[in-house]
Amino acid sequence: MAVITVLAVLCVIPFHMGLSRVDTATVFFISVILAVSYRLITTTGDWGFAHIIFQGVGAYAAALLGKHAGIPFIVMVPLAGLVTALVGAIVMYPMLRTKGFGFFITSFAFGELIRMIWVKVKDPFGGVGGIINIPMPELFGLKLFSLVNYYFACMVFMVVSVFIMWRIDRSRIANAWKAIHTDDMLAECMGVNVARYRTLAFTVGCFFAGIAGALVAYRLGSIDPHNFNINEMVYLVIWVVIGGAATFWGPLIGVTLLTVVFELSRELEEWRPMMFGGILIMFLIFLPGGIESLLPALRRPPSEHYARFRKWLTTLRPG
Amino acid sequence: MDLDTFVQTLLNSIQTSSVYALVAVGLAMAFGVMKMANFAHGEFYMIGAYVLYQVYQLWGLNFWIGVVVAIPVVALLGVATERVIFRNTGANILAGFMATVGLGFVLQVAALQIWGHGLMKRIDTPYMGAAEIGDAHVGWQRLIIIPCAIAMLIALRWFLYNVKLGKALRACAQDPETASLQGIKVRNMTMLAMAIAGASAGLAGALMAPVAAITPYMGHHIVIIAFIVIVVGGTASVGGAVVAAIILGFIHTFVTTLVDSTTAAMVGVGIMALTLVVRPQGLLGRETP
Amino acid sequence: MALLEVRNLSKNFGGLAAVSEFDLDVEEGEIRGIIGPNGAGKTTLFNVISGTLRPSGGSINFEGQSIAGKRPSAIAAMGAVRTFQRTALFEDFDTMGNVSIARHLHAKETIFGAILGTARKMELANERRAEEIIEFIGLGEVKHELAINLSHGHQRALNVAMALAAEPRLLMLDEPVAGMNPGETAVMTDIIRNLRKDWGITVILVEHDMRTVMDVCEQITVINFGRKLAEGTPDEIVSNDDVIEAYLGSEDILGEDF
Amino acid sequence: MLLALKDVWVHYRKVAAVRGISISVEEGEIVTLIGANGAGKSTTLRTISGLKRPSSGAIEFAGERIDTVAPDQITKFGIAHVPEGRHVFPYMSVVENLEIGAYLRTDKAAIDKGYEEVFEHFPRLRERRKQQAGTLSGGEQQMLAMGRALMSDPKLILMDEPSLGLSPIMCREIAKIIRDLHQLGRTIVLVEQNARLALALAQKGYVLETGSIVLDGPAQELRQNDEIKHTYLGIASTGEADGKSDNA
Repeated sequence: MAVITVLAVLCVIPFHMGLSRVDTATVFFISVILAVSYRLITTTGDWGFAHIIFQGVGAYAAALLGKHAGIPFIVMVPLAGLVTALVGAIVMYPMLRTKGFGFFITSFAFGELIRMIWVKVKDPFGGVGGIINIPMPELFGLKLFSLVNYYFACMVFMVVSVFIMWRIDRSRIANAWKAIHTDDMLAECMGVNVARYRTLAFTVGCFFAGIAGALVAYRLGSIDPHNFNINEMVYLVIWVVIGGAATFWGPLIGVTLLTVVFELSRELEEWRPMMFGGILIMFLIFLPGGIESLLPALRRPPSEHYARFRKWLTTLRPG
Repeated sequence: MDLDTFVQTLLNSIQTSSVYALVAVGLAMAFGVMKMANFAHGEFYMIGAYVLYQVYQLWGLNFWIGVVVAIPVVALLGVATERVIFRNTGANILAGFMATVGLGFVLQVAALQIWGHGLMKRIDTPYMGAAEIGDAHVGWQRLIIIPCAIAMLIALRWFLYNVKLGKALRACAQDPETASLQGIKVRNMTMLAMAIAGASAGLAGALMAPVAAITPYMGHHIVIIAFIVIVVGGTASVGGAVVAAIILGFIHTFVTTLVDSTTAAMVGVGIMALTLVVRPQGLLGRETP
Repeated sequence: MALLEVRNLSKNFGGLAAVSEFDLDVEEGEIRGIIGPNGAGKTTLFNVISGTLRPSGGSINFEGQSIAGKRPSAIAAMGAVRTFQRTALFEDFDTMGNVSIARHLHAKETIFGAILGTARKMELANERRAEEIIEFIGLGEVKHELAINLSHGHQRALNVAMALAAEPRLLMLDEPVAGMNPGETAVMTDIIRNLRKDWGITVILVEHDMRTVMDVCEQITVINFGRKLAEGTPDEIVSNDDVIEAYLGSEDILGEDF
Repeated sequence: MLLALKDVWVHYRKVAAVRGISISVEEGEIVTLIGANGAGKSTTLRTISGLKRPSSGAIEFAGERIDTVAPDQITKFGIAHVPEGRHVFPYMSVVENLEIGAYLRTDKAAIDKGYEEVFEHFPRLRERRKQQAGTLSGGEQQMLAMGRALMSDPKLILMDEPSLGLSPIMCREIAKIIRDLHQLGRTIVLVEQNARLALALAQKGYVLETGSIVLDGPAQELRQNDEIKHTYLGIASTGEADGKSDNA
């Protein structure tokens, strides 16, 4: 019910706001795909630092194939996902030997390697200048150059992607992923082929990152390696940390909230990184579970809150 | 490559290795003692450079006073980071790392607001002129860092092996629980490690200030190199970090000269990726400081 | 042919031989105890057989097929499933959830099946089986408790239930009664006996608690310094001088001048 | 009384590892805690030295409550802990390990006397004073761990499984040193799986089984007691066991 209401509102609003807002909302949809797919990988405990790079792989795939092979938009977006999934599976193979912080830093290394290939290999990636003149997307004769039209295209991709990931999150496969996160050795001894399932999660996550990448490429019309640098990755991490990664809804909360904060803080341009850095630190120290970890608290009766508050007060007294 | 270019590149390599060693050794200290992965280490380096800019360029004091002031200022920053961030993120390395990514942002904006933005800061070079060997020449200012780095590393080694406190620090890195049973306060040692990490990053930043482009984002590049160095050298090993710094400094400089800087960066990251996959404990294994 | 045949097995860590030249035959339907003093190599032996560690040498055959060096998940798929010494469970899931995850081997699902929801019928069958196992182990009352909130005895019982959910022919239990009080121990002892009686499962039991081992096992293998020290019925084992010395130590080593 | 545990309970999460044990140690004696592994012996020692907090009960040392003292404060009270598995600092030399043992002492002359005392007890360590501790043999590491404990000049030494993994000859050497320390007036709490060895050294013994004391008394008496054998081998009662072994 709530979902339908939200969708209805999303269908109406582009006609009632400025075009820059419509573009912001389009970016928001892409961010949602990115954040939810990142969290899908983290369900196995594999926190990587290269998801943005995989978004880039999708973007480059869409830009190159869209430009040179003339593949239409509707086919190209999922195809970019498949290309990214393939690259993800290849990169995951050596990374399987690492986990935890080792995985994190290894994924960063492999991500940087991919990024440097874009910089270094002028043909076909275009070097620092990237790829320009990505053909304008068209869908059933409808020009998606119009921001409102593109808004709806991205919304559809977002809704479908999120729905699919939600189905996966509620499946037995996702349970196996979560089991690997809690205790990979136990999962393995219960018959879960940990290597295969980690690769599966990584590949599926990369597939959706690739879709997000293709949507970005068509939106911008030109891409270069800077679109997928470490700062973008940090913002992605901030979304997921602040929303929380334990439930499906955490990253959605994070993206939504921070997009709003980001828009409201436009005038603070220069101070913005400090603000987000500060928020990240505060959350990691005081609310490591993210905002979603507060949700169960909302369901508690007020009396229990009072009791907890009393207990918390006693911890403040010295000795 | 003719002889002059070779000598020139050799000198550059030594200088680059010195910077890498100075910066990486601090990161390795912090990681070795309490598994604190500090991404803001590059910003420590940046703050060191700005402190020198303030003392030397703006206040007009002696260059070396600037260097001497930068060390304790950044060391204090290290201690504060331990107390505010790592103490609270505890055993979760990843959370500590991400929080220091946030800290990096905070420090960048702080530098921007304190020292203004726009163009990079120019500093009058205190030591003009260059050392000339054949056709090769390297500015004296660049060469200063070599003896300073060697002196700092010797001092650090002397501290770790000859001073009671330094030995306690090594004991903590090797077996914190048993160290606590001997009466060593592990928390204090963690703070000490972060202070040393800050001090060496601050020193490197101050020394490099006249030859580097001072911007709030100058630490970004250096921290990635420092992580490559400690991963290749073995994350818990200070000795390994020094060896890896020298190797990578040479590779980086030579590849940059022979090919270009992007390829050099690729080779560096490639070596790191290879190390992580093939030999996760690093070149020098599990040796601790 | 024995269900499990271990021949000349060895496992070295660096220069240290944790297990060497070890032979073991476990027949179908047996309850076999493996005991030994601290650091004798029991857990290493267990880890090598279950695939958690790779053997340095020797062979391990299960139902005539070699399992040496295979992944634990592959060994589990063949029907040899282990539990852990530590309490190992998926804390964020309830009792049913844990057992249901452990049904992994018997609930093949593809990613497309997950998206389309085609596995419903199979899941219903799985759920029934999970409930059966939970009732058998005596966890019916806490079916919907989060695993982390269960009592220690229930948590350990859940470990066994999870192993059972993989439908093993050989169940390897690593210290199932560790940390239990006498009441909980008695319940677990009964469960182990019934495993064979009702389900026909062969059991290997590594255990510190000698009372439990003496109580439920017909055959006991004693390991010390990585080698087989003795093998026999509980009566033979308790009267074996080597075993007594391995456990109680010896004051002879102190020599004359003491 | 130097050390007293009164009805101490210790939990690891939900599991009670120690269930209400009471122990008393007089000055100058060796007291041993024996029992099969998993009985709660090591946990007891770790609780005394502050590595683990008791969930209830009291620990008194020389009349003072120490059950909330942090492990890095415990040497100040005069308690030294030789951990199970020795835990020497592997990348430090023998001398450096000993120096860390005297970390909280400042009296240089007394420390030098400490080195002499340690080297007298363990001449092998003198020979290997410059060697990295990680490269020593198991027995030598055990000696070093004991020497390191002595360097803090403790009133009480807690020793956890000193014979673990050692050859009989090395066991004998370690045992002799424990006896020497006792003769020089040190108080020792000795945790051992090797019950016969421990009871030969100690004056008093406690037998632990799944976290509780099932038997205690003078070591001489415990040595004669067949119950110990039954505790270790899991036989329900004397008569039954004898009957069974006759049949076998």
